Amino acid sequence: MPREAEPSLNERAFVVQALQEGLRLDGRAFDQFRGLDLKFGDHYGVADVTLGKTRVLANVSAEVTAPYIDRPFDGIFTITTELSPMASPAFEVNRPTETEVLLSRLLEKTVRRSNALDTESLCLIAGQKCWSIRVDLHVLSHDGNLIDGSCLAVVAALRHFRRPDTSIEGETLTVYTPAEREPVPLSWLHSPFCITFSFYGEEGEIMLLDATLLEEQLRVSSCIISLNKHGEICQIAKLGGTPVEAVSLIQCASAALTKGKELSTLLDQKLAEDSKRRDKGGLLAELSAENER
Amino acid sequence: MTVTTEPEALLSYLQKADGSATFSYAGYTVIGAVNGPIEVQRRDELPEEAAVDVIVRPAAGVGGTRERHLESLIQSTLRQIILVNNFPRTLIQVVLQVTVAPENDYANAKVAQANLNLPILPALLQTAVLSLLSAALPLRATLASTALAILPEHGDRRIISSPTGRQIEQSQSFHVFAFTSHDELILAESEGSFSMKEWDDALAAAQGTCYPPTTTGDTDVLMDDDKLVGSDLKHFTRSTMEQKTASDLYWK
Amino acid sequence: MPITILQPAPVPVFNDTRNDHASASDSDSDEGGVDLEGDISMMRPSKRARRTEDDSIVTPGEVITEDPQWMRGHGTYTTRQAPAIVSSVAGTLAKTNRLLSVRPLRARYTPEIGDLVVGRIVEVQAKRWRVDVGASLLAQLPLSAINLPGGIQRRRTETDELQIRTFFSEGELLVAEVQQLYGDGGAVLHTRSLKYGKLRNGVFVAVSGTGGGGGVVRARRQAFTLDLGGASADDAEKIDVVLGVNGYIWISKHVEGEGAAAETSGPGINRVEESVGLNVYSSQNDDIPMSTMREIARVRGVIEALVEHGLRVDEDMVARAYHEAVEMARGDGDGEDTLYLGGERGRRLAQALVGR
Amino acid sequence: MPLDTSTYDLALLRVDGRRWNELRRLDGQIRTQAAADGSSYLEMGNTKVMCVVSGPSEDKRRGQTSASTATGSNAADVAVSVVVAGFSSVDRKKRGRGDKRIQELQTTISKALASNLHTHLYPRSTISISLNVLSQDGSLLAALINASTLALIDAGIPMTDYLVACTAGSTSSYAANDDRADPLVDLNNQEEQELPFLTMATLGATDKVAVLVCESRVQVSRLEGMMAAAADACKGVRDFLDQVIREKGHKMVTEGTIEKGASMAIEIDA
Amino acid sequence: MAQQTERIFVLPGDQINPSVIPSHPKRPLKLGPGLRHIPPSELLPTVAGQLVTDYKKNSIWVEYNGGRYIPAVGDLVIGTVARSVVDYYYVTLSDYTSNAALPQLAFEMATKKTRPQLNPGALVYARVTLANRHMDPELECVSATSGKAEGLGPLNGGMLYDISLGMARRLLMRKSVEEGKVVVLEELGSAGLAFETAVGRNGKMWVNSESTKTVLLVGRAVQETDEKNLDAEQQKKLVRKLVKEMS
Repeated sequence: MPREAEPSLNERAFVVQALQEGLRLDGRAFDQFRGLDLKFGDHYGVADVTLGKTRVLANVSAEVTAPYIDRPFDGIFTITTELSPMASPAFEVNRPTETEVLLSRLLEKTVRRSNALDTESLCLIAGQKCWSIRVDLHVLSHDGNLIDGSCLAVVAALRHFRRPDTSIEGETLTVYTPAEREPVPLSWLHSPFCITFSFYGEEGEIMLLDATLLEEQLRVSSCIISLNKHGEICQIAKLGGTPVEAVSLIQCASAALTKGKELSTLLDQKLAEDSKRRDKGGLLAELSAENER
Repeated sequence: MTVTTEPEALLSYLQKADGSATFSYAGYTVIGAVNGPIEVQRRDELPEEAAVDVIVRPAAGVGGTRERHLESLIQSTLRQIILVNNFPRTLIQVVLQVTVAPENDYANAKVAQANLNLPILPALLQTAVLSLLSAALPLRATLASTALAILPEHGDRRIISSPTGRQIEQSQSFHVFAFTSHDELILAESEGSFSMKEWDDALAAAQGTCYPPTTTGDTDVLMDDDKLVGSDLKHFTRSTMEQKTASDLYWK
Repeated sequence: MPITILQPAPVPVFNDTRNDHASASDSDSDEGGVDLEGDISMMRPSKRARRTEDDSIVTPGEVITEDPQWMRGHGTYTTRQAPAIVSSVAGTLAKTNRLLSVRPLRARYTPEIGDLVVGRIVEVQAKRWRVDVGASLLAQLPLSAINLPGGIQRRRTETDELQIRTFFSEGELLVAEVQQLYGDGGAVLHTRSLKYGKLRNGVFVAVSGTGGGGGVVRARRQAFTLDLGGASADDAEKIDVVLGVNGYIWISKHVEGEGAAAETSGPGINRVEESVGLNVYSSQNDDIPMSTMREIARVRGVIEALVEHGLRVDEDMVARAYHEAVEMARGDGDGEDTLYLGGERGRRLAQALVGR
Repeated sequence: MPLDTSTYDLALLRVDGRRWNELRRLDGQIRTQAAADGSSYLEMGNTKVMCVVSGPSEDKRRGQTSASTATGSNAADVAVSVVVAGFSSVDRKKRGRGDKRIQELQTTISKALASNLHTHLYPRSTISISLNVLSQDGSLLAALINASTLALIDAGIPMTDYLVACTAGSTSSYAANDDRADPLVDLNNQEEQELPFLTMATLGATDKVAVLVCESRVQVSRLEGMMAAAADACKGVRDFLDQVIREKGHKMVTEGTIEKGASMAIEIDA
Repeated sequence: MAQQTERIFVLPGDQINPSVIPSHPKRPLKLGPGLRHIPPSELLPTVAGQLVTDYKKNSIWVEYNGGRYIPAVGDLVIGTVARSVVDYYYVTLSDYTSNAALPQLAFEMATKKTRPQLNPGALVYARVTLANRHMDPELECVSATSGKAEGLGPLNGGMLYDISLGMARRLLMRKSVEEGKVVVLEELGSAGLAFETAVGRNGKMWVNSESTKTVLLVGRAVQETDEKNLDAEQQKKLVRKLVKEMS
């Protein structure tokens, strides 16, 4: 199996030395993100997040299916995060790596278990028909901080997504095509964001945000905090690594809140821009649809 | 819904891969990444040539048998143009990620597992070739590929190149061809019912789109002149690559 | 291996401290609306556990001394800010001049030069074998460190390299001495003496090695011949016992002029070494009489009983325990064929030994 | 909704009659398996786990494959496997090896222990830890970490300090923005279902946090209180584990299996 | 290189106009990278790039940037020691490729007893001595003819940066300022910074200096020049900007 070459001793020593002097390789401040860009696709439910050289794409799709027998009043909501060799040849198809398992668990806990999407609203006919919402996360390029980027992409794509409108008359369910009725957004309850902290030094006293791949390879420990702009923590994961003073973790939480609010504002703003752009396009699309008929 | 009729491409924009390309054409957008030659797993190792590994991933889901079929078609095609003998006991990995497939406003198909099928094959092939060029892997030649549908029309038949999803649904037969830059037919896949004559016509039409006979056999390498507007794929590939080379070698 | 889960014992002293704590906060809670953040401060200076005076056991994280005159040895580490020597294992303290070290209650075998070990070949490489000796790393046995058939003066040839498996192959057992240690703790073995070499005609037992916990201990003699003498009603047989320092034990039929006792009782060293025949590397057992097999099994049972009851395993102990076991078998009237020394019988055996 | 919060307000007693900072009954043993290098059995209330440590030993497979990955990580690997018995909980759900939740647990335990153990002393080797969950009643991750610590001490593998873990919850759920929310420690299954909680592992009695896992929604402001309660509970757990080890040590000294240790007392006085 | 005026762009498989192929009466034609010869006399490009000819040296090649490093004899490379076995170090030249072998005696003054002890993760500056499609590459850190290190050997301290293969080639040109149009290092030097660099053809650049800041600055200046395709003027501007930021 092809393997990632690990950083040399020189790089290890230098990066840590520079951090101790308060310097990062790319000249960023310790709590500064790389250039963050969020784009929406032409279709609904496609979000493309670029974070420095890291790039992830989330794609939402929906279909009508039967609900799980033990949850007749809930729709189905899944997030798939299969890392393809596109991000790194070290990822093999059908063989999840630790990175993949942790990423998928984090998204699961942050977005699904925190009830960001109201799954009850996806129910059409109890016990018989419901919507199945599926998010596919594609990692196109991996240069560190996959988690923060992926979480933003998933939340953005879900908020951008429109599912076909439906109506129920008696026992008959009608699903309208986009030409018949304008698709509707999902019932969204809150937007959680992941913020990853990387720790360096003997006692983890140095703390970085948005670490690059090299920085991630050299960190002694990390802590991922997911929260929404209301200050509700959805998940905390400091999964082992060098022990860190409890006080600094509490500081992380408040730093995460600040950052989460920033991301939240950014997302709202991008969504607003997109709907404005779409409004213009919407008229045109209707016209062209008319013509084709 | 607007369908891009003009092909568009972006090269080498995934910094972590050896070569990459995004290609949009006829409503499809595909991102390709190429890594190679890299270390190969023992079980896939070939003693005299590089193993070529093609992975096709749909926008939603991880794919099934249809994708595996497409992968095998692309794999056997690419093996013909890559100089695999240059890198024995290595691996050349081509990953093709579909990001946009044409949507049909008039049907609510089962979208969660969108079917990738023959119509996407030209876009996949084209992306793969651009990615390989971007990775500077030694090739025997480049290739171009196109799709055609034969539609019934007033008792007669009409050949449509790069048909829309709707047209494919109505068509009697559907064909995909790929040609190398040496004007050899390298891939032909057909579906539906058609006569030999129709197939010949389709082939000719495809050749016109990919490599117009006017320029084939042309020894002219200084094709800077834009007399022929880049409507055919050969010119498209050439001009895309030329731009990239120019910007890479800006210092020359 | 059976799992022993003992009856839960009543919660020890710990309970008291908890109660103190609970009652202390009780009064607080009753008043209601307590500021909890103030109650338990996160800023409290971290305090390491200090060792209590009369305690002979130290545990991980326990500060042994802050006196800078001591040097740290195995089982300890030093802290950065306040220079202190802290224990990293649970065990007993040992002082050698100014060196402080902690002997763990139990640990895997750590090789030392000169140790006699019993090992098992796990891998055969071009010019060496890799041997499991129960340490954290596999030990090496280079082809150049064994006696080749044909005497010590014989030169090692390429033919020997090609037929390396005729000397030792995977899964075979041997007794050897640790000749050299690498920086990472890996051991290099040698079998260049008639005491060492391939093992046959017997049975293998693994108990925990040196480091504590009732295993084999380093002693004057690790290999000895157990004289069954009059103990057994049958003919006076002898049994060879090799107690590898690493806790691997070999109990076998005694062969005159070969094996453990050969060194002292055998003929002149040179002559013997010249006489090394292919026989040394044979993997075929000799004929072993029924009675000898029975006694080998008994010795094995005795050793397991010693370990189970936390007693040390050395020559003296094994010999005493063996005779005790024979007596027990006779005394119980079950006849000498009773070899089983588990459960109640084992306990009796242990008590008999300790009580003496 | 929460059964216990209603009663809690009245008597300040939890569903099982404990006060907010009381641990459940702890029971621990080491050396439960003679064949293993180290082993332990731990009960935290009705959560019961068993741990077996083998190694550090050289993995033959590893010797070949990971020699080239050894860059910079010249230390022992810590491999953890967690098996949850089907009968350990009421729903008797069978969890496969590929279960991501279990894999996450394994990674967490392995990374937490690796930073505490002095793995650099054992280059090119592997320390394998097998954990079996026999019964689940909340605080599972905490129990697994505590059991591993016990078994590793039994195996005599050097470490910086005890790695001890405990859970802490908050009496009202995230929805009720109650300022008077009290923290609770060592939650049982019922409390875990009803209340927001976190699992925290600290290095011995210090406030250094090796593991902090929270999977429920809770206000940021609640975090500090919960962490403080957990840190205090961890100290209690450490005292208990230390007790278990010392008793075993005393027993061994009394039996004469090991030599009595030298005392520092005189030297310190002098 | 200077002889030609027109840019000739080629795609793999294109036919090359025979008039551009240099035909020196005496010297044999030298084929550079990106071309293959099909007997008897056909030349075909295998990559997309610019066809470059040098009439003086009677050579022809395709100039391109990108792709993965493929070892060629004589290349100077920077590698990371992956592991050591008896007599050899295995050295990683790029991610996901099989390792190159560096004999432990291929160092200056190395004998069985005095060979350098390199731990996994150590960096070495080496020359490729064997590059063959069927075998793993081999390296040396000493000149076989002079027995001297000539600047090769272990690299201590400093920082390793990834750069594009094209950039590495330009930095390694004998006249990197004139032909390669990279002035950034010279500019940094004249701005009063003291540092040393080593460039590997495999797209690696090692920078060392007394001051951490200087290393960071040099690394960023070169990487930015590479990524943003800066010309000489822009490079000077960049250096001025970075130096100002630092002080």
